[in-house]
Amino acid sequence: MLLSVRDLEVGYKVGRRIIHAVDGASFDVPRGAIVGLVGESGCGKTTVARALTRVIADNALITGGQMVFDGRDIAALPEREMNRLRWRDIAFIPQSAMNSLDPVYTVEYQLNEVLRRRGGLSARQARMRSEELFEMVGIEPGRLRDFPHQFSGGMRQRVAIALALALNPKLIIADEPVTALDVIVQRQILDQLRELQSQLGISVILVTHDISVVAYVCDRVVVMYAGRVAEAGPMAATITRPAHPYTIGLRNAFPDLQGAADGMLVPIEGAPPSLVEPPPGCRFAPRCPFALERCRLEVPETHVLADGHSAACHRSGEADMLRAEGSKTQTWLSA
Amino acid sequence: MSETVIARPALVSRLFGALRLPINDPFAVAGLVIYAVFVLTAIFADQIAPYDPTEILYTEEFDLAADLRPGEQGFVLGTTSLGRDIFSQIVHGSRSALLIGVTAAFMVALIGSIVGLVSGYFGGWIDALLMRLADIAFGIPFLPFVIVLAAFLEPSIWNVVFAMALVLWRDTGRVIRSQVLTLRSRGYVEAARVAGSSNLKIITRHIAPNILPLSFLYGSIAIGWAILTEASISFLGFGDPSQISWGYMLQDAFASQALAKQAYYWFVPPGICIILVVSAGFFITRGYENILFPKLGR
Amino acid sequence: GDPIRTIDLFTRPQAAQPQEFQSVQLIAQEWRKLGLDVNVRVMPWEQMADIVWYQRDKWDVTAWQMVGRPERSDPDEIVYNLFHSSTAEKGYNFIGYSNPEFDAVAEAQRVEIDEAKRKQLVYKAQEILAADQPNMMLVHPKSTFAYDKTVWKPDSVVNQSGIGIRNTWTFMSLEPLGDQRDIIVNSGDNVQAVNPLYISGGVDSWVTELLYDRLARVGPDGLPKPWAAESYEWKDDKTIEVKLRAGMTWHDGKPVTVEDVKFSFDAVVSGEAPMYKPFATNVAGIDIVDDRTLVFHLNNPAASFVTSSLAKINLIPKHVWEPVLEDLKTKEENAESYQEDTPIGSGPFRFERWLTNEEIVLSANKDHFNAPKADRWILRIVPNVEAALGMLRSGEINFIGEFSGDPQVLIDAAEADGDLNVVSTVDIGFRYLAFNERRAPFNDAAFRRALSAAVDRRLIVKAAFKGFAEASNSVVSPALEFWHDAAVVENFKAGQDVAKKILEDAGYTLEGDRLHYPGDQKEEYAQ
Amino acid sequence: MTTAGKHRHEVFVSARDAQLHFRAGGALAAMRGKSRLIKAVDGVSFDICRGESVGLLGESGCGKTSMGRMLLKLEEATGGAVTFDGADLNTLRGEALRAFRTRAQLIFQNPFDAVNPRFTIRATLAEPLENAGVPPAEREQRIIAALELVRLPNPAEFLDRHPHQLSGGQLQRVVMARALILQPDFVVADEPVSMLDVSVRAGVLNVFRDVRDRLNLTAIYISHDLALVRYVCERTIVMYLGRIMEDGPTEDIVREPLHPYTRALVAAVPVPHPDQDHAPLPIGRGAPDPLNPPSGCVFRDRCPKAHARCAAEIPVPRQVGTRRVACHLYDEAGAAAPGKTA
Amino acid sequence: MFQLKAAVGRILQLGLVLWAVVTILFLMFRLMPGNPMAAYIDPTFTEEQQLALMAQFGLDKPLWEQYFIYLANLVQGELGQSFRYREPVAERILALLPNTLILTFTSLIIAYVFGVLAGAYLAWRRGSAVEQAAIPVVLTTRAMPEFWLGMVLLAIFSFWLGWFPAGGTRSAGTDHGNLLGLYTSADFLSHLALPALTLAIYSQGLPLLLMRSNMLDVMKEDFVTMARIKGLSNWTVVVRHAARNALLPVMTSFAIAVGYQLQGNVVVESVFSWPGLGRELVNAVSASDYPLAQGAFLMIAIVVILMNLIADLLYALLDPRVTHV
Ligand SMILES: Nc1ncnc2c1ncn2[C@@H]1O[C@H](COP(=O)(O)OP(=O)(O)OP(=O)(O)O)[C@@H](O)[C@H]1O
Ligand SMILES: Nc1ncnc2c1ncn2[C@@H]1O[C@H](COP(=O)(O)OP(=O)(O)OP(=O)(O)O)[C@@H](O)[C@H]1O
Ligand SMILES: NC(=[NH2+])NCCC[C@H](N)C(=O)O
Ligand SMILES: [Mg+2]
Ligand SMILES: [Mg+2]
Repeated sequence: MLLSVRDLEVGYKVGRRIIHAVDGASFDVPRGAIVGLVGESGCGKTTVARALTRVIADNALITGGQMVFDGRDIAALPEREMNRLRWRDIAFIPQSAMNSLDPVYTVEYQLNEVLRRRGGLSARQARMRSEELFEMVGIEPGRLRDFPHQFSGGMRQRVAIALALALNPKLIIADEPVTALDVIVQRQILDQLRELQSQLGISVILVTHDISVVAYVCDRVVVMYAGRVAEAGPMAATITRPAHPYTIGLRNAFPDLQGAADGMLVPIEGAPPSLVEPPPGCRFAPRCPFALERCRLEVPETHVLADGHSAACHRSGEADMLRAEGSKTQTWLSA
Repeated sequence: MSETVIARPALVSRLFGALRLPINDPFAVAGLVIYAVFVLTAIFADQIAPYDPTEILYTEEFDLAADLRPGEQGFVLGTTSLGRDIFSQIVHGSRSALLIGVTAAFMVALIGSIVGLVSGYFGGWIDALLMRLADIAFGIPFLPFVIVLAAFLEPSIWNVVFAMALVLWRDTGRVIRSQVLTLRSRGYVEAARVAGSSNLKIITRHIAPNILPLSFLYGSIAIGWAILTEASISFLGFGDPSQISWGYMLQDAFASQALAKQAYYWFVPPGICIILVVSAGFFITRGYENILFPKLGR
Repeated sequence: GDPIRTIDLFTRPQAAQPQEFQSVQLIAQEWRKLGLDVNVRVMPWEQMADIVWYQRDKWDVTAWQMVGRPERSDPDEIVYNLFHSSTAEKGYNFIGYSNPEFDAVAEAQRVEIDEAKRKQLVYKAQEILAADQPNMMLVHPKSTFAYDKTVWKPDSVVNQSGIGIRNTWTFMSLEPLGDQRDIIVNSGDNVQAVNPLYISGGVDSWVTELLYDRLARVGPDGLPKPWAAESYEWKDDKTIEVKLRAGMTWHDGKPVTVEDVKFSFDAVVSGEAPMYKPFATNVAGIDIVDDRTLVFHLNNPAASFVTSSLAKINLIPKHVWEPVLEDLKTKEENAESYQEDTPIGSGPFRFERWLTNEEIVLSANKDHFNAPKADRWILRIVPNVEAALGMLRSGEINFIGEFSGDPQVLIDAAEADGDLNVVSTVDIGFRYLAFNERRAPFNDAAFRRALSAAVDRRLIVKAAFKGFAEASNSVVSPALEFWHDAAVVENFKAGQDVAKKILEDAGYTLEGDRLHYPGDQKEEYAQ
Repeated sequence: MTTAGKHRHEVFVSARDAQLHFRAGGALAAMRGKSRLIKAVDGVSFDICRGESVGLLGESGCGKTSMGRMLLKLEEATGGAVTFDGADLNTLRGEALRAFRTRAQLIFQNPFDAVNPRFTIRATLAEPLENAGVPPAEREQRIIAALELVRLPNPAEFLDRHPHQLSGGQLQRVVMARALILQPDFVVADEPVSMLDVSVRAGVLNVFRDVRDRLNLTAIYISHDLALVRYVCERTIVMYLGRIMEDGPTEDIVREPLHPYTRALVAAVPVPHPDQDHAPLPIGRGAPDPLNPPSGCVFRDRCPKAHARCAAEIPVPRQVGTRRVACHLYDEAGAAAPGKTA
Repeated sequence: MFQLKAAVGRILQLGLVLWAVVTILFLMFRLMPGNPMAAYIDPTFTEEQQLALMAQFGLDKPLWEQYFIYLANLVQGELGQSFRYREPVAERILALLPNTLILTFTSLIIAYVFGVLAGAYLAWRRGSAVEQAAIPVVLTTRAMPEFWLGMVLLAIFSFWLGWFPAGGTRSAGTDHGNLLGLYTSADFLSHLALPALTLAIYSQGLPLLLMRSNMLDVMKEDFVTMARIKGLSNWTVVVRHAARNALLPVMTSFAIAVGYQLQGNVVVESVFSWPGLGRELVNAVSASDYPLAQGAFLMIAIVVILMNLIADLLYALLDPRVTHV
């Protein structure tokens, strides 16, 4: 395992209240794998991703848990040590590359900055590496001197990838890197990411809310719901044989171009719970058609279903039944 | 009217809500309190001030009551070199300040908002025309303009207001226009058009409420400008001596060499009053500082 | 009759003229007690002049001032120009005063060369004016100046009668006590022009008087004395012979000749110097007798000729100005618009440098027959009085040439400082309120007398001038001891009751709080 | 001309060589002849029959929104003609325009932006009623009815709430209710679910389908997500840089896209299955530049099959089987019938 | 190419604004009731003399003709003759402009250097006691009438402490050769100190508050967060990324502030006897010297307009995102 997150807790202070954005999340990232982090908006994906860099919002606080990266707990690392780790070992690709590139410097400057200040490269080496990186992500090195605004959205995202790859990190965290893009550009970027990742053997955490994207590129998937991990496992197994009702529901709500033409989409009624005062038991219980009394009272433990596949559901033992019932539209409408 | 079944909050609190007054900010509260004190002073000036501020006073010995120090002969803040009661002038000065400040603020905010709304909402040649006018107004240096006006018209505190109305709508107008431009493409404005609402209705119901805080903001900045400008104009000798203002008092003090006479009691209080009232405006607007300093600093 | 309309009373702004402004406030306050509605209108002098001079039937009362210039040491200019009916339409008699009896006296004193007789005529004129009160005379202010007595020897300061210590005599005679040998004088106003053919701002004349010589100069005693002229002599009441001083040179080294002198007087009447022209129009011709002697022929006898012409016309070098004037004749501009780069005169100081709105530097002309003892004369423009005082104390200036502030402050400062000397002098000039005699009720002498009597001048002296003025009832200043008729001042009775009595006697009535015209007189000028 | 409509074949909305060009750079730039033209919609023609629902598909910036706004007369067409129920939109004024405004409605992409945050739900929904002159007494009842129509449970509870007190899904239903409250004939939905969470999207889409059928609406559904379009519309128009590339029954397009662009588009859509095609896209990199579109076929610079003709000649849409395709590959009618080029 | 054309367009537009300002000015001064030269004609003048004087200033012609003559002269850089000084207005203005500019620029440079540094510092120390105390102080400096501040500084530093001279640009009678010699002399600098300080104190609030709030905004931007995630040093993040971006609008506000300051100088020039354009304008206005007042006003307007243009250009220059003027 390159990274093991255990019981991570991150809160935001807003006035006198605390938003428990991540509340005991645990998952693993194997070496050389792409791990998809999926979940509804506001479930804490970005919060987890940022917590891994320890560059978090002013009002955020990591209140508990470990993040063991390459044998060291990031959560407990002194700031100096952590800073050494940043970008050299853990790089980040943000959702909107436009805003993540400094508009007043050329991309070359921004690559140089990382390569020379953080990578210790000489000016010559940095230039060569920049050109190499640009070729890797498929942009003409001649455009290094351009400013960010002179690139199209897709190209900017590629620049961001080049930046992330600059120091050969062990882990790249990509926070919704394709959400703002078109299907065609999205596909191209994903292809690129996949290709580079397999070439360089890097691990990637890919944050997204799109199961299709996960299905397209990921090796493993972590499904989050309201600050917790609902289900995690190998991608194929998790998508074809989901064990958590939320994952099942999500699957139903997703249109499928290859599916039957008259297939019905099924929504999960209701909305995610408040993170200020989350419900006591399973956080999905209020929207879950399978919820029992127990679900509303007890926090479910994580049950291992198969090798590397686990779900946090009291009824994960009945996974087959859940899947069967869950594929029926009627199940979800009555909830 | 089934729509009006639920009770509406009182008008005042709704207005405050609409202006998004930053009442949590201690500075803003301080500013509001200062305003309140001055407004009350202005309203009750006649009751508070012991003398007419322009009346030439005599001492008990029938000498001119000039250059008396605070406390002497019962003059709280002393008297001017021309034998007027400083305290009464300060009190009455709040009237001019209020009058100039509020009307200037009102004019600047009103004209600027209307220009901004019309220009931004309708676009096209109306916009082009109004913005060219704004460019011209930007080309007119304000203080010299006021000086010229003041020299042409009879000396009066209204010159400042008039000049501000003629020139200073430009800042408000531009900012509000750009705000309106973004508002105009907001979904709900578009939605109102699709729903068949008239332009007037869209402007008044959907757009204007959103720029109200901006208007208010520019209005309160204008209060400061107006008071400072009036003071400068007075200082340069283009003021109206029959209408006592703090600026006039300062001018009077300096012209009468209050500095050399060490008559601090004379030139410090009006200075402080100006600073208080002007900074009160700033304090209130501090709550809006992001609107106050958009990307270009004017 | 009708109630008297609201009277407009003009004054200049307080910033420019604090004493005038204060006086007007006081006067308005007193007049209101008579039942008049008074509206004080404040305007800059230029605007005021526009109305008063050019819209002569459009105003009621205005505060006004005659400044004390050396040539006004002769009473003629004031007595004649201000009040003779011939100047009522266009000239200086903008108040429209017309009194045949006065006209006769004014004309007579002009041509009377016998001083004793002339004195009687001038006295008579003052009496008529006192009775008519065409103006409400307020005060002769005292000009207050100061200098640093550690820099300048106090003995060397000359106090010119009616002018004060800031005068050409002082600047020539100031004697340095230490290393500081530059006279540094302040002025609040900018210098407009340094031009011997243009009467421009008051400050400008300080400069021109130092740069240019005249045939005569008004002396410290207020009487003219020969200057560039070694002597002059009346041959008859229309002929005067002038002998030029020997050995004078222009600042460029060329000698001053009788040709230059004749040229100077001709230049003035050439039409290129409209402001100076009136001072030389009486000259019918100038004969050059020899290279030191000239004879002036006058059109009319003129008692004031020496003071107002010989002591007024600047001597200018023909070799410099002749080509200039020739050139100007072909142009729209006249000599008043012509500014020499380096003005050349023959006076006690030479022109060095002029920095716009900042300073003018003159250096002593050691070759002059009355060479100054100081090295340089530097005029600093300091619009801020407070700063001027500060500068005097810090040595940035060492002679207060103009002090528009409170004189008492100057005296207090001198006391506190110890290094300063303050000198106050009663001025030839005076402050007054001009009544527009063209308009009722000001055409009524009784009404004017009442208004004038309503204000005790001591109030003005004390309250507006802080005591730095002499109460006045005559256009001839007590500084001109010889001409001044003290009786008209002493006999002047003032007070509210006096005023009310006059009004009552003249038939004015008080209805309610409002003063009404006598009889069935109608208000003609109500707006 | 065939349109695969199951309803009456009565043309309801139609565009003839419609254009919508924008000047970038403002009025002054235009005066100096310095402005640049953005051809957001550049000569499109189609007919939509009554009751039909058509998907408008294409990548970002291709002119979908512009097209929708033009059909609703929110923008005046700068060329060509758009007709609505036989009336030319360009000449619609006054009373006719008001009537049109009640008949044609827009459902917005971002529900949080589409309602005035200061207005209660009641006020939001009352606005169109007010404009249409519905007497106050009737309004409440119609508001409730509209909210019921979009299946908002317990509508009365929401009336006095402000938008921020509603979830995205609820708010989108309110937006839909506002569009439907005047019982329009024609609705343009501009990416109505793209701002919503996956789990609530389906609900809104279902309501949309349901309402459309119940009210027999003619609908245009704008999206760049083919999967969503397929869920809602039987016919799809594919646009690229302001032009129509392909137009035909959705199922046919999904199964067998004809135009090279459509083909790339279909191939690029990821599906929620572990085993899917990872083959590289048959399309060049780079993005369309609306300011400098290529000559001839606007797609040619990215088209894998581009040939000389594509640069020279703008392809005209031709009928190919059930579809109309604008591509030089299909120039000789039938030469490249479906199947042969797949 | 495009840039050039756009710039030309911008300048044309500028010309239009300038023409409008000129016209407004002309009308403003000419439509005044009364004879514009009243103050300069002595009542003793004969009719011919008066007419000659009017003719000299072109006042005898009909208004529209005067207007076109005025415009034609303006185009040639002719501003006419001052009534009061009887000398070409342009000459006077050119003599005074350097003083005004140097005062303006010095004070603004001080204000901006201080304001930017302090603003960045306050943004960095956001929420601290220092910041809490500093903001009201800064706001107060902007609320002080400049002349009042000037008089107080004058009293303290000149009259009381005697550290600085009380007015003018140099000691009486000193000659520094050329302008450069003057402006670099200690004498000049000591005279410049107080007026520049007065203006600087008044002006520093804008760059300070602007910088501070920009910094706060920029610090929230993604690229700053990214710079942190990149593990760059605090200095690099704050200075190279945050401050650099926050500085852009502050820089352009400098140009605009020059324009604004120029008009504010009027008052300070009077307090410190500074021979500048502002004081001349006030004098001219109160002396009804229309040609001069018009000229001075126009000159200030030109600088204001020019500075607005420079602000735009500067923005385009400094911000790579803005590709055209
Ligand atoms: N700086 C902050 N202050 C307060 N609350 C925050 C802050 N940032 C995030 N939150 C809240 O924390 C929760 C988790 O946010 P986060 O951004 O991690 O979600 P996400 O899963 O990334 O959502 P999305 O898909 O919308 O990006 C949300 O409820 C959000 O509102
Ligand atoms: N008001 C406008 N002024 C100038 N250009 C515009 C305007 N509206 C749209 N455009 C331009 O027209 C083109 C088409 O835009 P449009 O919004 O119609 O695309 P879209 O297909 O809806 O894109 P998206 O999927 O991003 O919503 C774009 O290049 C856009 O920048
Ligand atoms: N401040 C002035 N300009 N005063 C002018 C006074 C005018 C008057 N004619 C005189 O010569 O005395
Ligand atoms: Mg996120
Ligand atoms: Mg769109």
